[in-house]
Amino acid sequence: MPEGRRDGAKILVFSTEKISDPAIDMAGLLKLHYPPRVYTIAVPCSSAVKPHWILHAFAQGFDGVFIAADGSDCPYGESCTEKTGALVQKTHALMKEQNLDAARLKMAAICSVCSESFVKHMKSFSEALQKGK
Amino acid sequence: MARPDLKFGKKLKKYGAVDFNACYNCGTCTAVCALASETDSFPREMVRYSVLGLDEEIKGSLKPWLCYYCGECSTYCPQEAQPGELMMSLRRYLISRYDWTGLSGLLCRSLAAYAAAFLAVVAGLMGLFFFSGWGQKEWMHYGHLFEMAAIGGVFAFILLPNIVRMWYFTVWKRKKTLRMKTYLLALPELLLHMFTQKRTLSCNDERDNTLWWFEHLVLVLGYLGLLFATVFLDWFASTHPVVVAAGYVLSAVVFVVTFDFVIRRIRKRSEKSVFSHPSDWFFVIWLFLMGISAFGVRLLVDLGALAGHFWLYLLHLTVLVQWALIIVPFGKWTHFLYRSFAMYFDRIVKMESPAA
Amino acid sequence: MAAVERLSFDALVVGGGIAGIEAAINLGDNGLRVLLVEKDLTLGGKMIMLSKVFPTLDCAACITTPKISEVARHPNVTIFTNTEVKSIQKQDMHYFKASLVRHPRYVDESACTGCQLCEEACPAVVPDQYQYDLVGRKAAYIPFSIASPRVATIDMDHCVLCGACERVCPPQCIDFTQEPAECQIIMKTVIVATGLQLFDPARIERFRSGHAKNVITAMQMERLLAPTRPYNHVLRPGDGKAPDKIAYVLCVGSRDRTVGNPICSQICCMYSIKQAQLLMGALPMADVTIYYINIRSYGKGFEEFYEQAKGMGVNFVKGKVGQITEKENGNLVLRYEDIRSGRLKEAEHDLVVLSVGSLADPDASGFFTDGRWEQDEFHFPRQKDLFFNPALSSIKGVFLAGTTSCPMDIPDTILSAGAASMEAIRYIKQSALGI
Amino acid sequence: MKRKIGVYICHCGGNISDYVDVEKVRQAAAKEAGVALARTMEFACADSSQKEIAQDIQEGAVDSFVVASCSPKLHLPTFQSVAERAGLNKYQYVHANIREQVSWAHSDDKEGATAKAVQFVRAAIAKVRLAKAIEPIEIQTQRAVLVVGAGVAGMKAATSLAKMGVNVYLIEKEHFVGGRVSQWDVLCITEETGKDLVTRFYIDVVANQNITLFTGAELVECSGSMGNFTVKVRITPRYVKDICEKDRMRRAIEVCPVEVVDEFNFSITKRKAIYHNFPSQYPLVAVVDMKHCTRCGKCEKECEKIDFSQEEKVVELKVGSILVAAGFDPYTPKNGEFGYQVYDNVITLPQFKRLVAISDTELKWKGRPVQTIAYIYCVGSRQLEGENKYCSRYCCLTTICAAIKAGEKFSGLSHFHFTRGIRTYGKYETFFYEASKRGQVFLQSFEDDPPQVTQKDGRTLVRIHDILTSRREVEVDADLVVLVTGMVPRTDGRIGEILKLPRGRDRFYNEIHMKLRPVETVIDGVTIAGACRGPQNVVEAINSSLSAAIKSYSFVRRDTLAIEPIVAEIDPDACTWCEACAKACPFDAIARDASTGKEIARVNTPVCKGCGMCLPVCPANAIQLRTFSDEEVQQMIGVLAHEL
Repeated sequence: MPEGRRDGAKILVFSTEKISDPAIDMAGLLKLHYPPRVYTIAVPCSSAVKPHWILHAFAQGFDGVFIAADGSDCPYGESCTEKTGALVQKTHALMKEQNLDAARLKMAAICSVCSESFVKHMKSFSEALQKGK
Repeated sequence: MARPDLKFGKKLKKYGAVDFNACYNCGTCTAVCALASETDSFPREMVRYSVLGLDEEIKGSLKPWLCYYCGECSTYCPQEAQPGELMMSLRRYLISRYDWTGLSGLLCRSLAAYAAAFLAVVAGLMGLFFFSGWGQKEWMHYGHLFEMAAIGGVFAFILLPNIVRMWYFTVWKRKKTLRMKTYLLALPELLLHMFTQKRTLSCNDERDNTLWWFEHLVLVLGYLGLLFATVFLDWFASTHPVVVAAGYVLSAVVFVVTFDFVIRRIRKRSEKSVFSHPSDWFFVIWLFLMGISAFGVRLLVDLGALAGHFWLYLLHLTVLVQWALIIVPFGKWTHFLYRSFAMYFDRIVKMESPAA
Repeated sequence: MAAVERLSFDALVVGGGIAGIEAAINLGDNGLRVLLVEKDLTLGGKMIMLSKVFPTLDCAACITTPKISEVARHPNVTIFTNTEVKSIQKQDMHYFKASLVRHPRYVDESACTGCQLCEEACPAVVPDQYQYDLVGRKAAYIPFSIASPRVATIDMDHCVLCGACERVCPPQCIDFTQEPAECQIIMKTVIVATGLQLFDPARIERFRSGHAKNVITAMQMERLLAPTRPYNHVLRPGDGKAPDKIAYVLCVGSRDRTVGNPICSQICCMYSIKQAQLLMGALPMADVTIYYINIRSYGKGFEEFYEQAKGMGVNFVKGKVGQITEKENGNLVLRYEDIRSGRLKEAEHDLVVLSVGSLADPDASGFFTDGRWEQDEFHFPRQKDLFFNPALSSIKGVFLAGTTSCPMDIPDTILSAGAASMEAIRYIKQSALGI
Repeated sequence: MKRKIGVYICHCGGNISDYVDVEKVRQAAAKEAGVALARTMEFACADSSQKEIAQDIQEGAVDSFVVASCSPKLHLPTFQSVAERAGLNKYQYVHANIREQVSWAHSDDKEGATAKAVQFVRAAIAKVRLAKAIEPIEIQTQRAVLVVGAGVAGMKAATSLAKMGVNVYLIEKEHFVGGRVSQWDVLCITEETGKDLVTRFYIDVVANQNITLFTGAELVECSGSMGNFTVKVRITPRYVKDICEKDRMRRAIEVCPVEVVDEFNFSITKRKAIYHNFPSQYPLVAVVDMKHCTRCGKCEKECEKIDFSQEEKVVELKVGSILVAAGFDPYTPKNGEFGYQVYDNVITLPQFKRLVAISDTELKWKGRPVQTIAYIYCVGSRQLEGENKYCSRYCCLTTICAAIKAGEKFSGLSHFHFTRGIRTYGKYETFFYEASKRGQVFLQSFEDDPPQVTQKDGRTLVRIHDILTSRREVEVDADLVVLVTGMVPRTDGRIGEILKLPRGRDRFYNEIHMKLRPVETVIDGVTIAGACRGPQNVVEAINSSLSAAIKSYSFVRRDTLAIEPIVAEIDPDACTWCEACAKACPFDAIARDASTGKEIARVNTPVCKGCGMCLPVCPANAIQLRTFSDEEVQQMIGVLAHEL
């Protein structure tokens, strides 16, 4: 067992209260392990994430930001997918201006039962960020 | 291309079929049948053919004969569609289809026709009794002669042509083969099943079926023995002690076993005894009457009291004539023959099928 | 018995499953004072025992527990668990009288913190009915982690009276002197939500349930798949091996006249398909085969869910299994007619799940002692005016919620509970106006 | 004022404490600014723990608190109510999920889990430090409900609500009530006919003073929100004032020279331009169909109650909730689908049901007697190619019942059902049994191998590879082919557009959650009932209508409604009204407001759902979502980023 591991990539996850956060909860319930330096902040809807929050996270030292989006399951309507996509695009543009690697921001739809997919994303994202360091 | 014919199902009801339309094709009946196999899946297939009225398929199929009616299918049928009774009815129907005279079908469908045939025999014998002027000796002599003639005649004119027809429907139409080797190699099947009915033993519900099989086997052997003893050894006239004793034992076997069969049907003890078609009743009752009256007649002969109780011989003769002319050629007796031949034909068909 | 307690409420809801809970919340929200009575130790009924629910695949507990906590802290709802309804009678035009027996837990409910120390200390082990006998529990126990109320109970039938639990209990709340208490209730309306009873597959001998260890019921599979599952992995009970050829036998005890239940249980096709999908996730290498007569994926999103299962590789075989035989290694041979080919076949599986049907719960019929309670031919309470007022029973003022009146899935149960509560509220309003 | 934050860390009986060193977490929390006390608890949700927290608040030791335990989905409401019971605003409590997302997720890494738990608790403390008391938004409500659709579901909902003392406006697009059920005749399950059932519902509707029924009425506009909708309803007149003496109306109809297809009988018969569906469809007053009327005036001479001067009008109504029971349409087969409209003896199930209902002694189609009927199932449902992937649920049963009824009414019929597997669920299985037992034949094919309908020598032949007969080809020579058409959403979907109701994959109106909120829509205050939610039968429609009624009732039973106050807020100084937020809002909750002299965006708080979709689109960053303000989120990010 790794003692006091402090080496993995630091990831901030924006999850959504009704869809992806339950999936992340379930990953725990099913004891599906993922790197512990993944921190979540649950918001009502993935299309509510402001680009400057993401930039703030990078500025504060996060290696990566992951938006666990609602996808078509969004309780506030299907336009969520498109809007989340737009804000990610906008953020990517802003990141480019600041010379940040676009790969440090990722987004994927995580349905309310997509625990395994979440864990897979976390593992591969963490690995990719680690390599990019 | 099959075209459904709903009249067929209605017709089949006259042969005793009940409730088979309720089938929802789950296949439980086939799955619980101990005699069904991957190559011979029944009874559901037969139920389906009956629902759709696919007469040609039914006529050409030997599957109804492969069933020994243990009744498991009816016990477990979730729709209570009585597949076992349907198979029984199909056997009655097939008997009528094989019979070139059409009388089998008529008797099977109509109780009145059965009664009329029986009464005609009674009337004929009464006529002879009043007008022939025969004494006891002539009666017994001609009675014995009749037995021999009836066996030969019924076999030659009714049963043999019917078996040929059965062969035509079930073998020739399907396989068109006359390879003698196949026919010879399959022959043991015929004898085996005719004399042992061994397939019954494969039925489920072991204890009850073993007993039934044993009784049935004893009955078949007793019946054939009694036939041999009376016809060829002339039991009633014989003085040979072995023949006399054998006659007593064999006739007793016949009436004791048939008595149990009647009781089974009355009490509806097992699934196969729940439904009884008139032809079933006639079969077991007449067999019983034959056995007990033969026993009685010989007893009277041995006691030297036949002259005083000659009516018993006349009763025996009436039962015998009805048996020989009605039940044997057109009634349930034929299942004994067809079933054995079905096993034989089935073996031939399978031997001729490359897959098997 | 202790002295008889007398209480009065606007409404009595019998049964604390999802239907009863939903009805109690609806009534309480609309200002009625409700007594919710559950005979079991915990609320939640069958639903809380499930893994996930079709066709959305959301976790059953996650839908049930918020409802349970809502009802548990509802100011207008009083909850009696471990309480049996002995009789309900119409007292006059507007009131019913019910007699209840509150069975003792031998634990002071209000003091118990659910620490489970008593459970650890208890030496008596018995099969755990909440895990459908897959594993054991103690005689001093909390039904399961999300039970409500989450308090301990001493199972007196199995307790050896060693006193170990008493010694370890921090708040000293174990009390062996408790006795059943009788309770008289006066109320204006009754909602019966006693739910369904699962068919006991041991009644069909040829399926070997209870004899062959690797023949389990779908409810046991629910437990194996649930988040609060016993082995934390899907294993077959016979030898703990991870199964890789799993069979589902549908219509066990439903659509079957020979067991007296000719009707379709409505849920088995779908829960089997759901379990098959979950199994494909839990055991990616396993083959899952569903033997069916007709797949009844009739509800909203059900057909799509069925197609999804086909797409995931679940095998669907048309043909009802007729017989199951156990082999020496614990595997099972299924005999069935493959209807598509019309041929009798046999298939070997290492785990067989019997998708048992549901029956009317016999409880409901026993409550009403004045002879006006009518049943239909399947022993479900008669819905007196099916189209006009589907929730109404044969007794005016008594309403039926959920699977009490016929088998149904969870969405229909919720709707039916909604209908029963609406009718109950309306009934009280109108009788208050003297109509 | 300095905050006095209480932090309560739960062991969850080992679920957390086995993997997370809770004491370490407690110590870290205690060091945070503003933390007045930090405690660990065996079970934070236990009654005794709740009392302890409440006591801390009441004694003034704590003025805001953090609970670190299991997922907030389980116990957020529990601790919110603890706060409220103790007299604290529930938004002054923040939850940290250290079970599902920490102890369980990282049970393989205790050090990592403990460190993460510390971070989560610190982030929660950072958030609660900024937490403000927020009062729920109260809105005034109208004690009235609009029920759209006077089919059985709508009428049942209307009468139930009216009996609770609510004013109900029941609007029906047609001129007669009863919807599809009035057309069904045989309802199966019980002996009652559709007509009888509709009569009973109608009597209940007209007997109730609280119900205002509008026929020929259509919803044309809706504004406002839950508790306070303003709707406009357009009402087309009947052009007949009242019931004429019976015979005179019959004569008026007789003399009408115009004949058009009768939709009530699904076009198998004709009706006049002045008509009545059958002698007792309600209301009993006849209607003039102005689209086809030639104004010849013949009917007027027969009956003085006919009044061509009536005019269309629009009424405005104020309601607190809207209950939509708009029903369904039967699927219309495409030209040539199973011979539809190619062979003249191919009809749909609704047509067949009307044919059986209106035929007396003999079943005839186009003058020819009918003996053999072939029913082809799943037409327009469970489509392999088309877009209707769903099962229409009611058709198997209704077809079997129609066939049984036809068999009872007319002798000598043969029925062949070409199915894809019969789905008579529940008690309805007995009807399948009954039909089979009576000798009706059921055949079955695979989805990708549907039956074929052809004609040869003037005979209509239906062929199927019947999987119940080992896929053998079976052919039936049918006098009449009945296409068992499923349910589709109403082709006229204007109500959905006006109310902005979301649709599901099946294009029926969608509920919020199938199990938790099955009759509510994402539009607060609008409920759905009956077959507009998805295919269902009469009993199921009534159940859903009662469920919808109780929900609608809960919206209007009090004078005011409290709603969740987590809404978007606009900084009027920063806003420059670019419209981006209004466009992003899926609920139309943002509008332009110039009342202060400056053009800015204004949030209609009762309508706002707090989704936050407007947040990232604002170029001026002038929008904050309550409890998710920039400050709160950035503080949390900052804390999480700087691990201890």
